[in-house]
Amino acid sequence: MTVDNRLPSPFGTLIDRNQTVEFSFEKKTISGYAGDTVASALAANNQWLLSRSFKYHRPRGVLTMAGQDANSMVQLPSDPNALADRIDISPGLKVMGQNYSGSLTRDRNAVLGLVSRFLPVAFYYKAFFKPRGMWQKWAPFFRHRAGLGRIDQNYQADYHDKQYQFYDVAVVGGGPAGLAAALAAADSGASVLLVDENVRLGGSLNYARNDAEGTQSGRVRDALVARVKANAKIVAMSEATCNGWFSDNWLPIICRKRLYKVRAKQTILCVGAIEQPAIFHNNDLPGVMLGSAAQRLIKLYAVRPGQSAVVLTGNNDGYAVALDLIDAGVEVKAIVDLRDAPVYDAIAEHVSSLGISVKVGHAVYAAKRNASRLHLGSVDVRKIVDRGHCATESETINCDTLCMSVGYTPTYQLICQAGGRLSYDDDSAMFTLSDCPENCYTAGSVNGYWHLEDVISDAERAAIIATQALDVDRREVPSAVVHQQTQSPNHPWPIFAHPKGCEFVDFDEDLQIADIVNATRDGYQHIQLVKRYSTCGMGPSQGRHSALATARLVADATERTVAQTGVTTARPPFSAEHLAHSAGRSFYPARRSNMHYRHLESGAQMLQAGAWYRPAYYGQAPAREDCIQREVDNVRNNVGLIDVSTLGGIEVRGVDAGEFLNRFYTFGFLKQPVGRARYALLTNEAGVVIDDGVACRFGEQHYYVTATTGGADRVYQSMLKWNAQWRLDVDIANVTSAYAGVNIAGPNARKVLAKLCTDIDLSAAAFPYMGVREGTVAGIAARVIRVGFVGELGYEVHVPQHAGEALWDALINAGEDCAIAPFGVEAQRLLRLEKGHIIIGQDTDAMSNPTEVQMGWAVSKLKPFFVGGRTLQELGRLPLKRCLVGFVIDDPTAPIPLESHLVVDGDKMTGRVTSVNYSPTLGKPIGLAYVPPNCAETGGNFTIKSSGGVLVVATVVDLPFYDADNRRQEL
Amino acid sequence: MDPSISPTQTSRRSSLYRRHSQLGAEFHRFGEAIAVHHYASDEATQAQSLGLADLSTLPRVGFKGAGTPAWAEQCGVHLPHQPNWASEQPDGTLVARLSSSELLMIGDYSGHSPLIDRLAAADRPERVYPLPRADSHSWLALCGSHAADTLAKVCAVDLRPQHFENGQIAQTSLAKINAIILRSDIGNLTNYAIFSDSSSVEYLWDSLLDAMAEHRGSPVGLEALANNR
Amino acid sequence: MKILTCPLNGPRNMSEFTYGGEYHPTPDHADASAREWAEHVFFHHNTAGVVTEWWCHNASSYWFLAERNTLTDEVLRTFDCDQVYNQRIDFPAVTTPEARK
Amino acid sequence: MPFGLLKYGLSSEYPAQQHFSPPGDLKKHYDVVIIGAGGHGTGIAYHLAKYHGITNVAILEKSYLGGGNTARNTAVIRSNYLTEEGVRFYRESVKLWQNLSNEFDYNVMLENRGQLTLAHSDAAVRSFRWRAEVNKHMGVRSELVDRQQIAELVPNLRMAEDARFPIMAGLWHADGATARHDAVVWGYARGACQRGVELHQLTEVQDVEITAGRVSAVRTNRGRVGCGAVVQAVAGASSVVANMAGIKLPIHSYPLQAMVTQPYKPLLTPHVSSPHVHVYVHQTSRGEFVIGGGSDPSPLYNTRATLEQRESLSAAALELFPFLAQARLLRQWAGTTDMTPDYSPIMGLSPVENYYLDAGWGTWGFKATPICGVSMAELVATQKVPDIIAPFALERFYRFEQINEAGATAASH
Repeated sequence: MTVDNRLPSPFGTLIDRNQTVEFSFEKKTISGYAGDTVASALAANNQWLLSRSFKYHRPRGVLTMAGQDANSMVQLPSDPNALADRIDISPGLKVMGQNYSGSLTRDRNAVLGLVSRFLPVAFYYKAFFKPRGMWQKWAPFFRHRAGLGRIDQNYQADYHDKQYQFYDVAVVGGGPAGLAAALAAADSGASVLLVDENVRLGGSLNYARNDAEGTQSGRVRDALVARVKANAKIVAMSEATCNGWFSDNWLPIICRKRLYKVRAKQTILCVGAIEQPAIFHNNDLPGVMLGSAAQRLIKLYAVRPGQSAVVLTGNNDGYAVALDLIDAGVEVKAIVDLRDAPVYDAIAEHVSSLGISVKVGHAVYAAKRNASRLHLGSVDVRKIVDRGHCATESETINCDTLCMSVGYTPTYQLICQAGGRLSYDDDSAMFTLSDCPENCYTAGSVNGYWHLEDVISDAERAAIIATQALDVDRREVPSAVVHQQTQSPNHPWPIFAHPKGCEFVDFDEDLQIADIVNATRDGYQHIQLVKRYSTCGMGPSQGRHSALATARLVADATERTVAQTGVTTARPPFSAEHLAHSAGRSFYPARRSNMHYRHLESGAQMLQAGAWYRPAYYGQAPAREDCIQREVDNVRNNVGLIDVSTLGGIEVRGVDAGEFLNRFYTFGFLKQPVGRARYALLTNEAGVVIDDGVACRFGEQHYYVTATTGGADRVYQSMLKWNAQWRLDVDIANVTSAYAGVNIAGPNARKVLAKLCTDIDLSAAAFPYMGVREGTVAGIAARVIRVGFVGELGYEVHVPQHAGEALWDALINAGEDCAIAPFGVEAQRLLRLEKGHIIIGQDTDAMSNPTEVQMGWAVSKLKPFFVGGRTLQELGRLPLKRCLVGFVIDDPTAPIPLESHLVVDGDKMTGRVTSVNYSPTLGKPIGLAYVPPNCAETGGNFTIKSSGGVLVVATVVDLPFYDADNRRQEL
Repeated sequence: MDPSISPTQTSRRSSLYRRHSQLGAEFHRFGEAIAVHHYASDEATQAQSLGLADLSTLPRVGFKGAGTPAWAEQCGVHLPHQPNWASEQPDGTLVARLSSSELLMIGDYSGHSPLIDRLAAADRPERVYPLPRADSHSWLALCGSHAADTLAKVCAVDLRPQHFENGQIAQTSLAKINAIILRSDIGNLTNYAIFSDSSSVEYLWDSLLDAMAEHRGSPVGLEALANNR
Repeated sequence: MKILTCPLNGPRNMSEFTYGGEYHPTPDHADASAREWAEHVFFHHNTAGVVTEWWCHNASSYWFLAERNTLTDEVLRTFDCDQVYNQRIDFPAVTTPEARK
Repeated sequence: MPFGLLKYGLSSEYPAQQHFSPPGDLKKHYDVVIIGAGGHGTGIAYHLAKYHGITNVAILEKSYLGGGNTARNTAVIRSNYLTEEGVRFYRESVKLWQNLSNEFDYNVMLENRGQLTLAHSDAAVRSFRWRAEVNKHMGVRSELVDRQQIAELVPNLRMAEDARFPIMAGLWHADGATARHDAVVWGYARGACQRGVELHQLTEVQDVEITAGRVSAVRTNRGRVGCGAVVQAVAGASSVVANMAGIKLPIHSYPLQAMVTQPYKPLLTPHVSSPHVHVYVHQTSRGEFVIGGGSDPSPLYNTRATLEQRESLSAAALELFPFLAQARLLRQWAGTTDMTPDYSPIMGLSPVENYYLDAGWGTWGFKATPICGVSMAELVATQKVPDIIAPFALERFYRFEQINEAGATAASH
């Protein structure tokens, strides 16, 4: 490749000719300059073919040079579908083409293009499924061909994070409108954020031509940018994309590796317009590009778009493009003007005086390949005889470049996300926008202003309206700007069907005119149905270049106006963003008790309960069962210690404290004596058991209620909501994290505790089971609660959170001589099972009511009201559906069932096991299971369908399994 | 100046003390409490730029209930007039008003607070309920010229000094956990006192350090804060 | 992100709050028929338009009421519950409908 | 080249076939008016016409064909539910899916890819084993699988032990499948219209006339239509439409959001779901990754997408598949889901004699489409409630009964 398309200075505002950068494309070394994009550097080396298309694998290349099309998608090592005209080159960057088999220049799958006539719109719905089951054979074939780039499955995202920002006014778009709007807004004293996705502020002023001399754009740009940079109230963020508009001006702005979440009081969208391609045979050939793409290549990157060019235009902008091409030393063979009666502006006038062949009322009917078949070689130019139809006489003009300037669509995506309405104006053949939400405005070409002065005045007006809404501006709002341009830049019908098709409406999906029209003929006439049936607009560029043509074609085919036809919904994001950006740092809170590291130091295996970490058992994983057994034995026969800091703790205080608990929980609490604890069962309004704990009455007006680890916050919030209605004279405070707690349990518990607790009489008589006391343990203020979840003599000791570790140390030391040992959640679960205590969430489910789980005793029948009470009455009238019962398995040879194994009666599922374990104490498997009421009698049998379908007979026994008369816990 | 001591010499220990020790912290007594005096030799400049201190062991207490404001005023407390503002008391104690009937009292960096001691000992009428804020909530101080930028990465409330005045309070979400953020400058040092669930303090500490890295922030001891008073 | 204005804490992102369900007066649990009670427990108006709802500001555990348009997500106003619940609610000592008959 | 396509290649003129009844006036009266032209509504019409000979039927759609949740759901088909009633119902539906393309001669591109649901806690392991046991007992292919098996099923899933939420086990559902969602409603609608059913798009029902406990007509933006019976199948709008008939429902309408990346070469075959981190991921036959999760926190009749959901879905997806960080998000959207207290549908009779309910489809409606067509059509034609939907009667809530699928539904789909 010897051709060098690089132009001399002053072309190339973005490149630094002093810095050569070498990278590779398709394993070939390519040399460019710092500031080049992959596409511009390749173009400078005359490499125009970038990738293969999605469906027919057609050669594709530069179309927009603005990162708006899928034609320029390339494969980077860990970044598939990268936009070649957006990605800067860097030393050693390895770039490959995408979506081909064989080589980019010889793609075996290109054969699909040859059979395209057999693949009509939505062809896959019409075949491949007969006879039955056939699709399962075809599916892998299509699946194999699906997708574009390849994901690097070993990729680990580098550091992406987020930041919140706040501004009075956010201006999106750094073109002439955005610059002017930012300046006008800042003049009012408002703080302004100016967001622009390009490297260099100025938008179209950086490449578009506004006068014949070609100097005005630069002059205006430099002046505006200088003022913006000098203005302290304006923060200008370049290479930043506002990637959506969300409620209340919540703007996600992506800049490098950070997602800024900006809250703006006012937003002005100066997002410009997107130039549209013309639609004719082979309009997707590399070498065929938008006029603005050629201008970007020339001005930004100093790249000559080709040797000889034809300009296809439907407006005066094409003439400006012609001038730029001439400046760049490109031979302009002809300007093909779709208009039969063009109204020239100064630039066009000037061009027409240069003696270039201008073919008014003509169209490019077809583009033809050159010898390589991969690039434009010539165009077939014909006279337009009727809208969309050409004469048969044709003229072939050789050229390697075709620039299209046939119109624009306003960049409507953000505005429509904001609730704006898109309509179509037949006079200007242009989409128009209206109904922006409060505190959100549009300005510039997005409003249909094309003349530079108009654009700037419109932007200043929008800024004043916005800042007045802030109450910081006293300026008069100028009246709406009157258009200067006399003829719309949009040609109403730059669409020319061809017998051989390949006039692409949607480049991403390889959709041709017939595909769109035939979709409507199959009955898919609503624009949304056209999209879904044909996949038009579903691709990476989300209809940026197909929405307008599609709307026109569908309107025409269904005899509706374009306005009636409309476009499909614009959804965020505005442009494709890496998931790494919206993911950012992951914030998953973790809660640890003050004793956490003591558990680790003792070799605990931790488990997660909600956000909490809890010791499951102490010892090595392989020895799990032994560890648990050892811990159980030690509690039953000696003394053990478990961290219960994660238990919820809620203070309920005030004259109505008892009344409140009476209404909130199922039990009665009014008569509960001070110094005593009482079981507290919670049901919701549907009568379902949702939590439990103990209510400790430390004073007439003071209860300390525990809740389950997972339920504490929910219970607290629910308490507050109820009392917001009841208005009882009570204060409710969640003190879960304020207390660290341990349960010291086992025959020797009292002996150990006594060493550290002298101000509480621990004798059974003075401090009976279910008693509560306040005192000190190891010199630490403590609440001591005599409860017995594990069924042994035991004390829960609750101390201030920050003293948790000290308490733990003191108890371990005090218990040293009688070999106290910590036990974990697993041992506790077995211990409580032996004692027949249920665990909410394990032994209950989304439907369990107190009667089913044999907790009727914990439900007061005498109270005027409690949450769930009325529903429980109603449920009481219905026959009981199931009962939770204790069971043992006497057959020593039977496999031990697992939790959630089914209880069956023949083929019928009649219940399930909720808890089961081998009880060292009873020497047999024990468990809890839901069984039908008729199987619930003590001594009765039922069948459990164990692993592998093995049926195991279980026998119903009374609870608890262990120490039925509670001697041990009441020791 | 107290001699350096071990953080485990008292029963009241911050859940972060192991992290402090790993960073070579020197612990001192501040009143009853033991806290980090410093990690590195001179942290004053670090604090001016961006520092994070763990004050969890220092005194603070809450009071709540309809009777609280009146009682507090009887006890000589100058109450902030509206919720989510704090006012400094003569003895250096900060009184933060979290709602019409809830107060949070925060001792200064000496570890002494006569006011808190007095109120703790005082008789309380009906409808005044103490809250164990010293244990339910950890206390971190994020200070320095980059403190607001750091918070902007983990908190959606505009806490920039020009928009969030000294003494102002935001009860909000910080790195996805609930927190009370109180702007309490130390002399001319911009400072945010952060009170959040004490069981989540290690998570929050790590999250803040991660957010601080960009501005080369690091932990600082109480000395660095006290020096600015 | 929507902004919801908490009567206690001011304007905050929606993510700081917990939705607490439709506000509707609770029928008398003792008088209501079984069907009325079932509707109270399970059914919703689910209005497409302006509804009054419970919201809780998580960081301050503060419950309040909000009027929100469920078609536009627009919040019309937020207010403290004492504007609706301004006096203590008590339940007569009688329990079930049967007990009274 | 399958024969099905030859005619297109060989005929010079495109052999267009109007799939649906062309826009026309409403008749004065229809035997059955179906409100809502989604998969359910058109499926019911199809079965009424084809199997019950009831063809004087109008499907009234306020927007466009299949434009509601049929267009917005993430096309997950499964039957690994928890309750006996639920499993029986969805199991039948999954069976019907297998033959659906051939049933109405329209390729829905059903692919049995399997579904893997991940457990990150022992509580989840218990609940998954429960589902697996119930499923197996009822002939549905579900297995509790361990970490080793998970690594074999989805080799590129992140299995790190030190992950914030380590994967402990999984529920493997071999019957899990996916299909081209739009094709379902198009196939049903075409089949119904071929048999005389009228499809009226952009026709909004604005009121329902009830006389003596019977519905006599519906009023639309295009005039009054008399009817012998009405079926409402309007998903998110269920409460609003039922309210026109004076019927109150135990439904809240919540937005459910999802998003999709650009297409990439295939690397993920099954559907992977993690209720714990609130995300599910699968790769479409086009190569796009579809990512979804839980519903929005508060009710809304609006299908806007939110940034916060984009953020949480992305973060969660990366917990499972870190390499997705390099995938580019193409589009996010939402549907309005009609959530019920027990995560089961409300089907069958209503307090109004000839007014039938097909509602409460929350996040589980798509997979049930075929069985709804069959069973609701039978109900309307015979006026007898088929056994398979009897448990889902609205009346169950008045009996304080539920068919609780909470554990089998949240964020799983």
